Amino acid sequence: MNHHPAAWGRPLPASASFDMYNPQFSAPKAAPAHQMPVAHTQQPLVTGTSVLGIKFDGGVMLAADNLASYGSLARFKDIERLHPLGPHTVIAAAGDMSDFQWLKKELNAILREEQALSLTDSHPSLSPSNIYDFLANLFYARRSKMNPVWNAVLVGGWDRVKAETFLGYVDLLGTTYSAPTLATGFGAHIAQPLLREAFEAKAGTDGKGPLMTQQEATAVLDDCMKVLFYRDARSMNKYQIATVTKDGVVISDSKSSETQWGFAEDLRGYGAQTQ
Amino acid sequence: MAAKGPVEGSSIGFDFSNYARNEFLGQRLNGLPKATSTGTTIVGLKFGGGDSGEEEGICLGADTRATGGPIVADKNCEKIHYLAPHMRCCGAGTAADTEFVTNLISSNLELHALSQGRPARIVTAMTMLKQYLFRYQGHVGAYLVLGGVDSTGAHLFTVHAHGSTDKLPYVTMGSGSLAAMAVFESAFKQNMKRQEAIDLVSRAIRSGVFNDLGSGSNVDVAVITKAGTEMLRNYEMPNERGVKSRNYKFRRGTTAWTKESIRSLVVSEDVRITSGAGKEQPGVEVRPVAIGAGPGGEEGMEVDS
Amino acid sequence: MALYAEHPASAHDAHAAGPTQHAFNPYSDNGGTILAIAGKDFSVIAGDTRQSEGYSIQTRYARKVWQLTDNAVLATNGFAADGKNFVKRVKQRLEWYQHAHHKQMPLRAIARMIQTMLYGRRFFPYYVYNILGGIEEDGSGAVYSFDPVGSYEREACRAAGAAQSLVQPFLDNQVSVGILLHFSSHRHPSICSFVPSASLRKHTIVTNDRQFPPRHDNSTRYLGVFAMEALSLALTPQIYFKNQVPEPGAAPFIPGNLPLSTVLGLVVDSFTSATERHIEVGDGLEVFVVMNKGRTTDDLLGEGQLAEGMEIEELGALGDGGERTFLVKRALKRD
Amino acid sequence: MSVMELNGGSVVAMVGKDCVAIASDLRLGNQAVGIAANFDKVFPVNDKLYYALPGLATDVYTLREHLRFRVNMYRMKEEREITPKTFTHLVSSTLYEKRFGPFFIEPVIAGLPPKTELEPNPKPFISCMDTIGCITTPKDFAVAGTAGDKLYGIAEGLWEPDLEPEDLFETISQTLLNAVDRDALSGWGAVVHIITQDKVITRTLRARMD
Amino acid sequence: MNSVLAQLQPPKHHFGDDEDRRELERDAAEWGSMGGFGNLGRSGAPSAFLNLHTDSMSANPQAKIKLAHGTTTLAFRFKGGIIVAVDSRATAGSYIASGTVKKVIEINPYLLGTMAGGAADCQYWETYLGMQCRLHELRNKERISVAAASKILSNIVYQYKGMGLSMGTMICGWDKTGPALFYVDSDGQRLKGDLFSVGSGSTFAYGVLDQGYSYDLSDEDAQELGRRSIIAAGHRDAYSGNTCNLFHVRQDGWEFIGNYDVNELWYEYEAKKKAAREEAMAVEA
Repeated sequence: MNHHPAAWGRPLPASASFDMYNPQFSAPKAAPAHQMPVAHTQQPLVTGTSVLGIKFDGGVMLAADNLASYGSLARFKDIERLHPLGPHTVIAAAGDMSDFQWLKKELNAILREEQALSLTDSHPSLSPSNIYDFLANLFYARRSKMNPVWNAVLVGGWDRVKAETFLGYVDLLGTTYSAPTLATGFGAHIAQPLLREAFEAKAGTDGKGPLMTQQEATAVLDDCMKVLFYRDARSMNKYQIATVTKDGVVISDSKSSETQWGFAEDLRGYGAQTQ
Repeated sequence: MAAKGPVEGSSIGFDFSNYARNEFLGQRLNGLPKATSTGTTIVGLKFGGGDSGEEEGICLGADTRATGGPIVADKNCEKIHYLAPHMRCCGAGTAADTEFVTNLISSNLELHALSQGRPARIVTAMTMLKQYLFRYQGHVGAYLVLGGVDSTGAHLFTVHAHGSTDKLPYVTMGSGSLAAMAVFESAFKQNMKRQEAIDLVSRAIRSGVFNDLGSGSNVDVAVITKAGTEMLRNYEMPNERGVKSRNYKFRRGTTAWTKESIRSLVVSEDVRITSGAGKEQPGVEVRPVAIGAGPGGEEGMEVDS
Repeated sequence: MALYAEHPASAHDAHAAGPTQHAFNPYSDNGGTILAIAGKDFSVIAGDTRQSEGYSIQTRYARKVWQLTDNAVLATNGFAADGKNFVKRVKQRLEWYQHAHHKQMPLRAIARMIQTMLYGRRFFPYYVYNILGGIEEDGSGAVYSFDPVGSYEREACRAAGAAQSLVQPFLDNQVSVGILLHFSSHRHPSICSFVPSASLRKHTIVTNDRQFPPRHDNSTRYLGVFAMEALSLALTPQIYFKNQVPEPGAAPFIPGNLPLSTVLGLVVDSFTSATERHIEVGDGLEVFVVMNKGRTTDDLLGEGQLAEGMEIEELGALGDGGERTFLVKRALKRD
Repeated sequence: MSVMELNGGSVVAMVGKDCVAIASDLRLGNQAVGIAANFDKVFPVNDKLYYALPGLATDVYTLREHLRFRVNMYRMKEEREITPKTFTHLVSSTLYEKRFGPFFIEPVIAGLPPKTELEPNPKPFISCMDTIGCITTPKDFAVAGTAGDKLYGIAEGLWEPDLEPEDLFETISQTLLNAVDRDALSGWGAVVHIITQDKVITRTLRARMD
Repeated sequence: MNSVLAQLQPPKHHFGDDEDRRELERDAAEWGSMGGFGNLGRSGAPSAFLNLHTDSMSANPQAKIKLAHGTTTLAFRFKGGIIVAVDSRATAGSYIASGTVKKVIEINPYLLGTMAGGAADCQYWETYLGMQCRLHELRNKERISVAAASKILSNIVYQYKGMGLSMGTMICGWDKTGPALFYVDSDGQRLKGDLFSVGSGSTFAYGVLDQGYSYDLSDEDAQELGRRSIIAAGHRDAYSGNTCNLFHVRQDGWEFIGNYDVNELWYEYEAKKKAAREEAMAVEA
């Protein structure tokens, strides 16, 4: 045994030695085709870019554009990435769209079951945090099987029992967190600073001040979606906003930002050019 | 690269004499140390002109955090470098490269100005920078925001390490560039007033400081107009450390030591003043000298022996 | 950013040997730092609240420290998803224990349980550094620290996480770890006291007489008793705080005897220092204080005990052990 | 094990009230094995200016000789002692010259600038730089070496402004000793230099030898 | 045929964690039992996975999971029994993660195990070995022999060969055959012997041991030899040090002799050497 401390804990490479007594460890036989390792999603194919979420006074808002990209190809331009679950929850997904579709199917099935139960007795309906916890467990279990659900999901909702808003993030690693403003992927770099700034402008850094109004929240989301369209090459200027309040979920029609490209006319080259 | 003698040579450029050895060491051991890289937020924008009623000008901004890996190496470093009286340059990337490249170009600009008898233009600086950086194919890791005002107006450029440049009304660079650009994209207007520009720049830097872990501490701003350059060092200081809860002054005598030597620097007339340490000198109290214990410490910095 | 392929093709280091790995990486590092300090009859467990990935702050408030029972608090650091799920599992096991035994699990038993749970994933480790703090059955404050696969040790204080190497030397100096011999605590297999042939013998812990500076007469020998009943730490007389020479004629220093106010001050200064110098530490600080039953709370709740900007709340009791847990919060820098 | 960790070693410098202190450990190792316990990494430039070179031992020698040569040339040309600030820039450009084949050294410099007519009360000066000469001039303390991050943490906790020479000695000593006690590749003794206007006090500490 | 059938089965429900279920069943059944000990999952190809994510020699210094490593241990047989001496340092990279590690694991009052390599591997499996030894006593109404105990350990780790366990341990005890000492490591090697030293500081310890070892040492001299060897290793080896724990195994079981600060002993040895030198000089003069 190599006693150097750095050598400890190091698994033997397969080629290190032939194990005479356990030949099965030394040279694994080729498995029959049906026993081959299952090919899991190793990389996403058709993807959606970032989604955003923000809390406001009396509710929560999520935003996502309508694009599903195939690599650098803007493949599908009418994809809805905001999905309502029951009366008071919305999820928004970035990442692999096929995994998202599967996820919607499974969640809808569960919701149907729950709804059936709640018809027959006083079975409580699923709160946003119930759905969020379920997703967190699911994503973590799948990553632990090395077969991730290749999405980053925001869950927004209104908890009827506690009478408060809910906003949470979960991704393919099972990482979860909550904050008054959330953004996934590229949005975490571009939109999150703007969202935090807007939120803290009213609520303060400790979050104890008054929350922004619905109009203000819409305005900041519109602004963020515009900036994302300017700077995220996988985005599109057509997006939806979902609003959850105690009155339920409203998912807006697709809309576009007003963009400005006028300054481009004044640009001349990248250096010495002036004409 | 011409071989250089052990003594000072007049050859310009880098000295590659350790290169082969270092490659070998890097392969045998595990990798080579990485130089201090500044995760940074640097920005610049053009203001004034048009119907603003103010002179055209450039406003540059930078945070003041320098990092080595996840450790903050400098809490209040200066990232807005001087190039010429009417020109400043913000640096991101490998800290030493930004420092030396701006110094080099600064002195070249000075020479250029002297030989031409007029201040160098911003494009001249940009061309010098890009030509220098292109020559090193990105290995000199300087990412720069260059701004200034010359006889042709206010100009703002970015220069990448590989030598490419951009000329835009508002730019950001560094690890916090996305956070800062979001602010610019949402709030930049053509022909802003001076104070509006300063406010927007510092807001963009704050966006980087609070959202990007590679950026932090204070906000530096520089404003350049035809009238001159104003350096607003530490324009905002939103991250000052509070008072510590406890006092950590030790009782004298807390640390145990085994040997002491005191070199008195109070010099009287008859003492021959030398600069060496650990050497017998008249008038110097000699006890076992620890400074001499190291490699060659004995000789000190003497010329003669 | 873990959503898409980790690096663009151009980002791969040309010098990296071997084929490029494109496999799914099930781990992430979410930064932050935790620490715990044991007192005579209390224990302090603290963590910052920043959760980050790469250069991004995911959230400014994510909890790293969790109340398990009345006498135990667990701090986790590393990969946040593993941490949360690990804590969930631990809590579940503790609840089962409660149902089976109608009492809360003692601290040292929780420590051993955490070891077996961590080691159960030896070949797919939880990327979590755990520090367990609380009150032992004998009423003393205790801290246990773990590596990701379950090796553990009882200590006087411990820092873990991103700024571990910044904070720990400071604690060594100010809290004094010294030489701890946990002689009869967790490491001795509980089996041996049941061995019929093994009479419980007294073992004298002889410490050397050769320490510097010469020790004070009243502490030359320390008797440790090796028995199931005596599970407390056996300590050699502590030299003093690490690397510090005591004042001539000073009273002998007994480790683990720092007053609570001093410990809280050190915790706060540790975190503000780490925030200054480590980019992944900041935003907020949460300090859990577990007190033995019957202990005075004046040095925590009394007027003027907490510095300005600190908030305190008492966490409700989970059982009837009588220990009390307080949560102290404070803001940290956000850059 | 990177090149910087081959021989081990750490240094720290601190600013006090009209004084500076610079300290280093004394270990020279070959990876895990300790080779020598008298490898002082602090060298004098002149009476009130010292510098330390932690890093690869072979480069310690080379760079020290290099700098000795350059400082002596400066002294002959200028007929005056080099100031801490000028020396810092001299070290920096010496390192940057080898930008693509660097010395594996992270120098730390500490000194008291000479009094001049323009500056009758010069502030104590410390600086440090990375392997290719990026200068940092902190107001409080500078650290480098294999125990660098440990030194940062503890120095950030212990350092206070305006320490008298004797107090500065305690603070820098405690900082160094406790930091290297958590670093496997530093230690094996330590030496501290306190530079004041009228004397330089050098003390060898009683440090852990394991 | 079964495999074909298996393929035709409807796919398993996608969520719900197998591991959860396993743990549930296990826990329900095992209250008051071995509490989950010895139930290690064995995944398909752990070695590649661990190599990628845990720190190991030079393969992946960027690995995030740093496992604690232990370092200099020694044990030798002599006429008075067995001396076991260890240091107490644990390092993760060059960071000294702990200076107070207990590297002697008391398996039962007659058996000691030492710890070098992965701290968790040693702690866990030697604790498990303690359980197995107790079961042996219950089944057979007599204490287990050191040979048998060490073989249990060696068989366990051999099952995991090549999967990344790392242990270099010495099982020391007194049984019917008298004092016995076995070296067991994670490669599956098991050796009986009179003198072993394990860990990165072992070469330094061997140096001191070899010049001072004899079967006929007195108890005091043997203890001093063990102590001196650890101090020598603690001094020279960067990954060893802090304190030395010394044990003595006799017929009636092991005894803990003491915990010694490596540093203080080193200064004392140096002072003695210096005094001896000065005395010699004085004699010469």
